[in-house]
Amino acid sequence: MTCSANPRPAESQTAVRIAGNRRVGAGVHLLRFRAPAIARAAQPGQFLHLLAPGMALLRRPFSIHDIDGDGIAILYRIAGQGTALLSRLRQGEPLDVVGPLGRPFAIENGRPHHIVVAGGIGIAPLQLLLRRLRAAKLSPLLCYGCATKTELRPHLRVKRIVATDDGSCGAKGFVTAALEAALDRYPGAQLYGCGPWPMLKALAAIAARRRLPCQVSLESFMACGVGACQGCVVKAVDGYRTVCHDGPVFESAAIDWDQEPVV
Amino acid sequence: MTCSANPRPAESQTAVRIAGNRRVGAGVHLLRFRAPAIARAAQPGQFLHLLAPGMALLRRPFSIHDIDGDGIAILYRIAGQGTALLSRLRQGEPLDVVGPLGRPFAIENGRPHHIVVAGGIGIAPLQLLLRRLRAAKLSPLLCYGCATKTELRPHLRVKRIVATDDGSCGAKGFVTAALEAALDRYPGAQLYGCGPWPMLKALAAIAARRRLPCQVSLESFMACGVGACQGCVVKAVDGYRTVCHDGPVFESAAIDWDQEPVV
Amino acid sequence: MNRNTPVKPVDLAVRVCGLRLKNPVIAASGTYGYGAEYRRLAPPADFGAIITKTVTLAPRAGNPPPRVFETASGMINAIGLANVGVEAFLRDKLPGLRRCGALVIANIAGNTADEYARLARRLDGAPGIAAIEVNISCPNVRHGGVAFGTDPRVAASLTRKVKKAAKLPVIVKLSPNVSDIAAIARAVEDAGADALSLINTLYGMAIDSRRRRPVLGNVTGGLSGPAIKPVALYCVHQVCQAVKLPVIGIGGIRSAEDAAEFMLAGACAVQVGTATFADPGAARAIARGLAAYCREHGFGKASDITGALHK
Amino acid sequence: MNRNTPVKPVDLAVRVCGLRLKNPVIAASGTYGYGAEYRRLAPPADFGAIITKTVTLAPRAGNPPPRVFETASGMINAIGLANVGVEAFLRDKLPGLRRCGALVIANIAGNTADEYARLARRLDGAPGIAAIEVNISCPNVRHGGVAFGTDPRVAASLTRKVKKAAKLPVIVKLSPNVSDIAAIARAVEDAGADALSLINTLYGMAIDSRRRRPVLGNVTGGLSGPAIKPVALYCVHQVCQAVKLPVIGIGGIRSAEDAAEFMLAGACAVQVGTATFADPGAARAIARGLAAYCREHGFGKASDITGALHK
Ligand SMILES: Cc1cc2nc3c(=O)[nH]c(=O)nc-3n(C[C@H](O)[C@H](O)[C@H](O)COP(=O)(O)OP(=O)(O)OC[C@H]3O[C@@H](n4cnc5c(N)ncnc54)[C@H](O)[C@@H]3O)c2cc1C
Ligand SMILES: Cc1cc2nc3c(=O)[nH]c(=O)nc-3n(C[C@H](O)[C@H](O)[C@H](O)COP(=O)(O)OP(=O)(O)OC[C@H]3O[C@@H](n4cnc5c(N)ncnc54)[C@H](O)[C@@H]3O)c2cc1C
Ligand SMILES: Cc1cc2nc3c(=O)[nH]c(=O)nc-3n(C[C@H](O)[C@H](O)[C@H](O)COP(=O)(O)O)c2cc1C
Ligand SMILES: Cc1cc2nc3c(=O)[nH]c(=O)nc-3n(C[C@H](O)[C@H](O)[C@H](O)COP(=O)(O)O)c2cc1C
Ligand code: FES
Ligand code: FES
Repeated sequence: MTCSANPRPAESQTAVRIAGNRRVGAGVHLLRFRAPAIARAAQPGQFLHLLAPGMALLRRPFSIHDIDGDGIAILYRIAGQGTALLSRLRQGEPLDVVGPLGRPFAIENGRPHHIVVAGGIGIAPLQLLLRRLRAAKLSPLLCYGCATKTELRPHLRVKRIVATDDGSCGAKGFVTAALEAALDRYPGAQLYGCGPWPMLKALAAIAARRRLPCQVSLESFMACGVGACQGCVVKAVDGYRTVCHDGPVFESAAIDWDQEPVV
Repeated sequence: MTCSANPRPAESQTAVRIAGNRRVGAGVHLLRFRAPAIARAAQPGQFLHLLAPGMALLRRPFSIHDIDGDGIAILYRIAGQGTALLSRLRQGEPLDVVGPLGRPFAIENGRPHHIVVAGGIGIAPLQLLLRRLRAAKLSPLLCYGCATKTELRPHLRVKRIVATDDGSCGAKGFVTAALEAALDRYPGAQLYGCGPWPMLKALAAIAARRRLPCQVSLESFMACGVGACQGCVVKAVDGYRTVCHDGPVFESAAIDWDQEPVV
Repeated sequence: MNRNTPVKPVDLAVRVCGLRLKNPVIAASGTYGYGAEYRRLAPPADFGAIITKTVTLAPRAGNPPPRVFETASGMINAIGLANVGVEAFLRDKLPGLRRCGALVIANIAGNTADEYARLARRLDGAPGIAAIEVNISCPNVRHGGVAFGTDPRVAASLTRKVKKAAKLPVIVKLSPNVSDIAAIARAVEDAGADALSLINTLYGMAIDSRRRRPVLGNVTGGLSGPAIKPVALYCVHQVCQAVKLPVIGIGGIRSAEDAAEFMLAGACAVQVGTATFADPGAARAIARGLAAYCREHGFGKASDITGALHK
Repeated sequence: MNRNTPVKPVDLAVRVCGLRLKNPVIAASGTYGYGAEYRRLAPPADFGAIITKTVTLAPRAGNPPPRVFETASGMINAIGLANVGVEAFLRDKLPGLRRCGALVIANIAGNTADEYARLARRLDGAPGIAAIEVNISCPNVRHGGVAFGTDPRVAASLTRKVKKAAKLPVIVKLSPNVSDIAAIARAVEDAGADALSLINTLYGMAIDSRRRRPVLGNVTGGLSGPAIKPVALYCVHQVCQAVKLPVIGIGGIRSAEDAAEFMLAGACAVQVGTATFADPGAARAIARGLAAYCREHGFGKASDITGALHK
C-alpha cells in the first residue's frame, strides 16, 4: 500500500473558506474556493467529498467543474437537504474538503476525435475535461442536452451540438439522437459522457454499436468516498465496482446497463 | 379543560423574524423580535420555548427579559450547542416561538417592600418584573450579584445593591450576604429571585428564617414545555412539580432545596 | 394541474380495529399528557385519536430528575410512568378530553398481569374511552423485572388476561428491545389482540463526561425521536409481514413523508410523539401532508397507502 | 494553568486482552476497508488498532445497490459482507497493513460454526494478526437464519469452537438486536472469549416514499452513527456490569467526549466507524482529545477513565 506507486494524485483533507457561491440557473449554483494543492493535482472526472457546517452527517460528492489557478469551482444542482444547505452558505463560510478522489477521465491522445456528451447537470465534470482536451489541442466537440435553453451553462468556447427537450435551443429531443446523426463525421472518435442514466445507457449502446471507446462518469450514494466501505457500488459486467474508487469514470463497456442504480 | 377559565395568558406558536441579536457581555447576547400577541399577554417570569433553524430537535426555554411595545427581548448566555447556534443567527432569520408559558411571578401589591434578587444570567426574567413593579409604583430594590463588574447589565433605573465575586463593583462576595445585611431596613418585604441553585437555596433559607414570602424562578431540562411530558420536574416538599407548568416560578418554601437539579 | 379539474378531496379517515379515526395521526402515549396541556398548541381535534399517558392503578410520582435529555436527532426519557392513577384519570382528566370530541384511547401498565386486568376492567365501563392500549414494555415484578414484552408467552398470557377483562378493542404496544419482534407480534395476535402499535422507546443511556455521571436520575431511559425511525420502520415492516392484525406505526415520525413510509410498510395509522415537542403543529401538518401525498400518488383515501410498497 | 508547571504527559496506551494499543481508538470493521484505502486521510498509525473488514472463507460480492443511505444523525448500510475472502486477504491486503506498523485485528464471519473455526485456524498462523474479532451478527444457516448472536447457547458454542481453533486472543462482537445483551455477554465470557466488543449495527430500514420502494437493495440494513450512541452506551453499561472481560465500546462515537462516555461506562477502548466517513481526521482528534480529557480530570493515563463513573 504506502509502498506501491500510485498514479493518482494524493488526496487530502483541507479546510477552506467559500470564495463565492451564486445561483447560475434554475436550481443550479456555482461554488468557488481556493485549494492550491487540489487545483494543482486534480484531473478531470475526479471529485471532492464536501462537508459543510450544518450538514447532518455524511459528506456529499461533487465533481470538480473547473480549475482556475488556485481556485476550484463546483457546479451543483439542488437535489435535497445537503445541496439546499450548501446553496445558502455565503462567502467566507468554512467548508471541509476531501479530495481529489476517484478515477479521472483518461485523455486518449491517439484518437482522431474527442466527443464530450453532457446531459443536464452532467456538464459538471466535463468543463474541466473540455479545457484539458483543448489545452492538448485535441479540439473536442461538445454534445450538450438539457431540458430547456435557460439551463445551458456558459462555458468554454468549443465546437458544439445542442439538443433541448423543448426545442428552445438546438435540436429538439435527446442529445444522443443528435450525437448519432453527427457521428459519421467523426470516425474513430473517443467518447466521454456524464448525465442521467438513460442518456448514458443510450450513449453506451451507440458506442458499442459503432465500436467506439467511451468513458462515462457515474453517480451513487456514498459514505467513505475512498473505497473503504463498499457502499457506492454499481453493477459492472464482471461484478460490483465502487463508484468512488474504481470510478466515477468507467469504460462504458464495463457497466451492466440493465441495472439502473437508484439515486 | 377548554371549558375551565384559565387565568394565564393563552400560549401560541408563532413564526417571527429576528430583529436584532447582539453580544452584550462575555458570552451573553440579547435577542429581539416582534410578537404582538406575546408582548400583550406575557407576564414577568413567563418563558418562551424557541426553535431556531439548525437546532437539532428540542426547543430551548428562555425567560422573557423585557417587552417594549410589540417587541420581545431575550437575554441569554451561551451554555451549549443550541445557544451557540442562536448567537450566530442574524437579523431577518426566522425563529419559531411558543409561548408565553409557565406560571409568572405574582406581584403582591399588599407588601410594603419588594426586593428582587438576581444572580448572573438570573437577571433575565427579572428585568420585566422590575419594570412591572416600578409601573405599579412599588419601588423595587434590586440585589444583583455576579462574577465581575463587566457582567452587570445596563437595565432599568431602580434602587440597587450590587455584589461581585471579585469585588470589582459593590460588595465583594455573595449577593445573599449583601441582601441579608440590608434586610432589616425592609421589614415584611416580598422577595423574588432568579439565579444559580446555591444562591436561590441561600435566599430561600433567609426567607424562611425571616418568615418572608419569596418567589423563585427555577430551571430544568425541558421537552414539551407545557406540562404534558412530566420531563422537567423539580422536587418540591410534597412531590415532583413541573418547572414548565407548575413553575418556573415557585414559592421558595415549596421547594426541597436539598435536591439540587443537574442542569 | 389543469385549473378546470376540481381537486378530488382525499378521504383521510382510517379504520383501526372497529374505530373510525378521522385521520391516521394519533398522539403517542406519554407525549401528550391527558390532552389538556396541549389544548391550544396542538388541539385534540387535530388528531385522529389521542392516547393518554400510561395510567397505573395507584398514582405514581415517577423517577428523580433529570428525566429528559436531548441526544443526536433524538431524546432519552426516564419519566418513570409518573401518572395520577386510574381513578383520578377517570374523574379529573377524562371528562375534559371527552368534551373536546377527541377519540380517546387509554394506555395502561401494571406490575403484574392482574394489575393490567384490573385496569382494563375499570376502564372498560368508563364512557368516552374507545380502546385500550397495553404498554407491555414494563418490568414484570413477578418475573424478576423482565419486561412483559420480551417473552412471547408472557406477552400472550398478558394479552389474554386483558382481553378477558375488557370488551373494548385492545391494542398491544410492542417494545423494540427484543430479539424477534415478529415472534412477539404473532404470539399477541394468537392471544386475541385487536391491533398492535409499535415501537415503544429503545433502551438508552446518556453520560455527562464532564461530571462523570449518568445524565438521567434513573441512569437509563428510553430513546425516541427521528434517530430511531429506521429501527421503527424495520420493526413495522417485519411485523406487518408476520401478522394480519392492524398495525399502528410509531417512532420518529415528524413529517407526512415519514408517516407515509410507515403506512407503505403496512401500518394503518401512525402515532406522533417526540415531534410534537419540537413542533406542536406537527400532527396537523402531517395530516395535511398525507392528503397531498395521496393526491400526488393517485390514492383516493389515506388507507390506500397502507401496504402500497412496490416489491 | 501555571506556566511553570510542566504539563505531565498522559499515557494514552491501553491493554486489551494482552495487546498493547498505543491509544484507545480502534478502526471499526467494515468502515476502514483493509487499511490501504484511508492510508493518506486517516493513516493506520493514528489508531491504537485496525480491525479489518469482515472476511469469509470465500470471497463475497455483497448486496445489490443502493447499499448505504443517510438517516437522521445516522446511516443504514447493507453491504452484505462484500469481501475478498480470507486467502486474498492474507495474500494481498495484510502485507501492506503490516508494513505500516498497524496493530491488526482480523474480523471474521461464517455461515456455520465450522466456517468460523476454519477461518480462525487459517488466521491463527498468519504473521501480523494480533487478534481475531468474531462478528456473531450473521445469520446461522444451520438454524433457520437466526443470527448466532441472538441465542446465548449458540453464541457460547460458537465462541468455544473459535477459541479451540486459535491461540490468538478472541474478541466477540455482540449484536444489540437482542432482548438481553448481558445474558449473551455472560454466555460468551463463560465460553472463554478474551474480550467483547459492542455494538454492531441496529436493524433498520428506509423507505423512499416518493418511489414507494425500500431504499436499500437488500430492503433492510444496519443503523450506525451518532443516532445509536445512547443505545450503545446502554449496552456497554449493562455488559460491563455483567462480565469481567475487557469491553470495547462501539456506536456513534465521533468526539473525545463520546469516547470518554464509553470508557466511563466501563469500556477499555473504543471503535470508531461512521465518524471516519464524516471526518477522516476523527480518530486522531479523539485520541488527542482523550489526552486533554485526562489532563482536565487528573487522570495520568487513559486507562484510568475506564469505569470512573461516579455512582
Ligand atoms: C462522483 C459524484 C460526483 C457528483 N458530482 C456532482 C456535481 O458536480 N454536481 C451536482 O449537482 N451533483 C453531483 N453529484 C450528485 C450529488 O452528490 C448529489 O446530488 C448530492 O449528494 C445530493 O445531496 P443532498 O443532500 O442535496 O440530497 P439528499 O437529500 O441526500 O438526496 C436527495 C436526492 O438526491 C439523490 N442523491 C443523494 N445522494 C446522491 C448521490 N451520491 N448521487 C446521486 N444522487 C444522489 C437521491 O436521489 C435523493 O433522493 C455527484 C455524485 C457523485 C457520486
Ligand atoms: C424556564 C426557563 C427559563 C430560562 N431562561 C433563560 C434565559 O432567559 N436566559 C438564559 O441564558 N438561559 C435561560 N434558561 C436556560 C436555557 O434554557 C439553557 O441555557 C439552554 O437551554 C441551553 O441550551 P444549549 O443547547 O445551549 O445547551 P445544551 O447543549 O443543551 O446544554 C449545555 C448545558 O446547558 C445546560 N442546560 C441545558 N438545558 C438546560 C435547561 N433547560 N435549563 C438549564 N440548563 C440547561 C446543561 O447543563 C448543559 O450541560 C432558562 C431555562 C428554563 C428552564
Ligand atoms: C417523554 C416521553 C414519555 C413517554 N411515556 C410513555 C408512556 O407513558 N407510555 C407509553 O406507552 N409510551 C410512552 N412513551 C413512548 C411514546 O409513546 C413512543 O412510543 C415513543 O416515544 C416513540 O415515538 P416518537 O419517536 O414519535 O416519540 C413516551 C415517550 C416519551 C418521549
Ligand atoms: C458501511 C458499514 C459496514 C460495516 N461492515 C461491518 C463488517 O463487515 N463487520 C462488522 O463486524 N461490522 C461492520 N460494521 C459495523 C461497525 O463496525 C460498527 O459496529 C457500527 O457501525 C457502529 O459503530 P459506528 O456508529 O461508529 O459506525 C459496518 C458498519 C458500516 C457503517
Ligand atoms: S463510498 Fe465507500 S466504497 Fe465508495
Ligand atoms: S417539559 Fe414536559 S412537562 Fe415540563
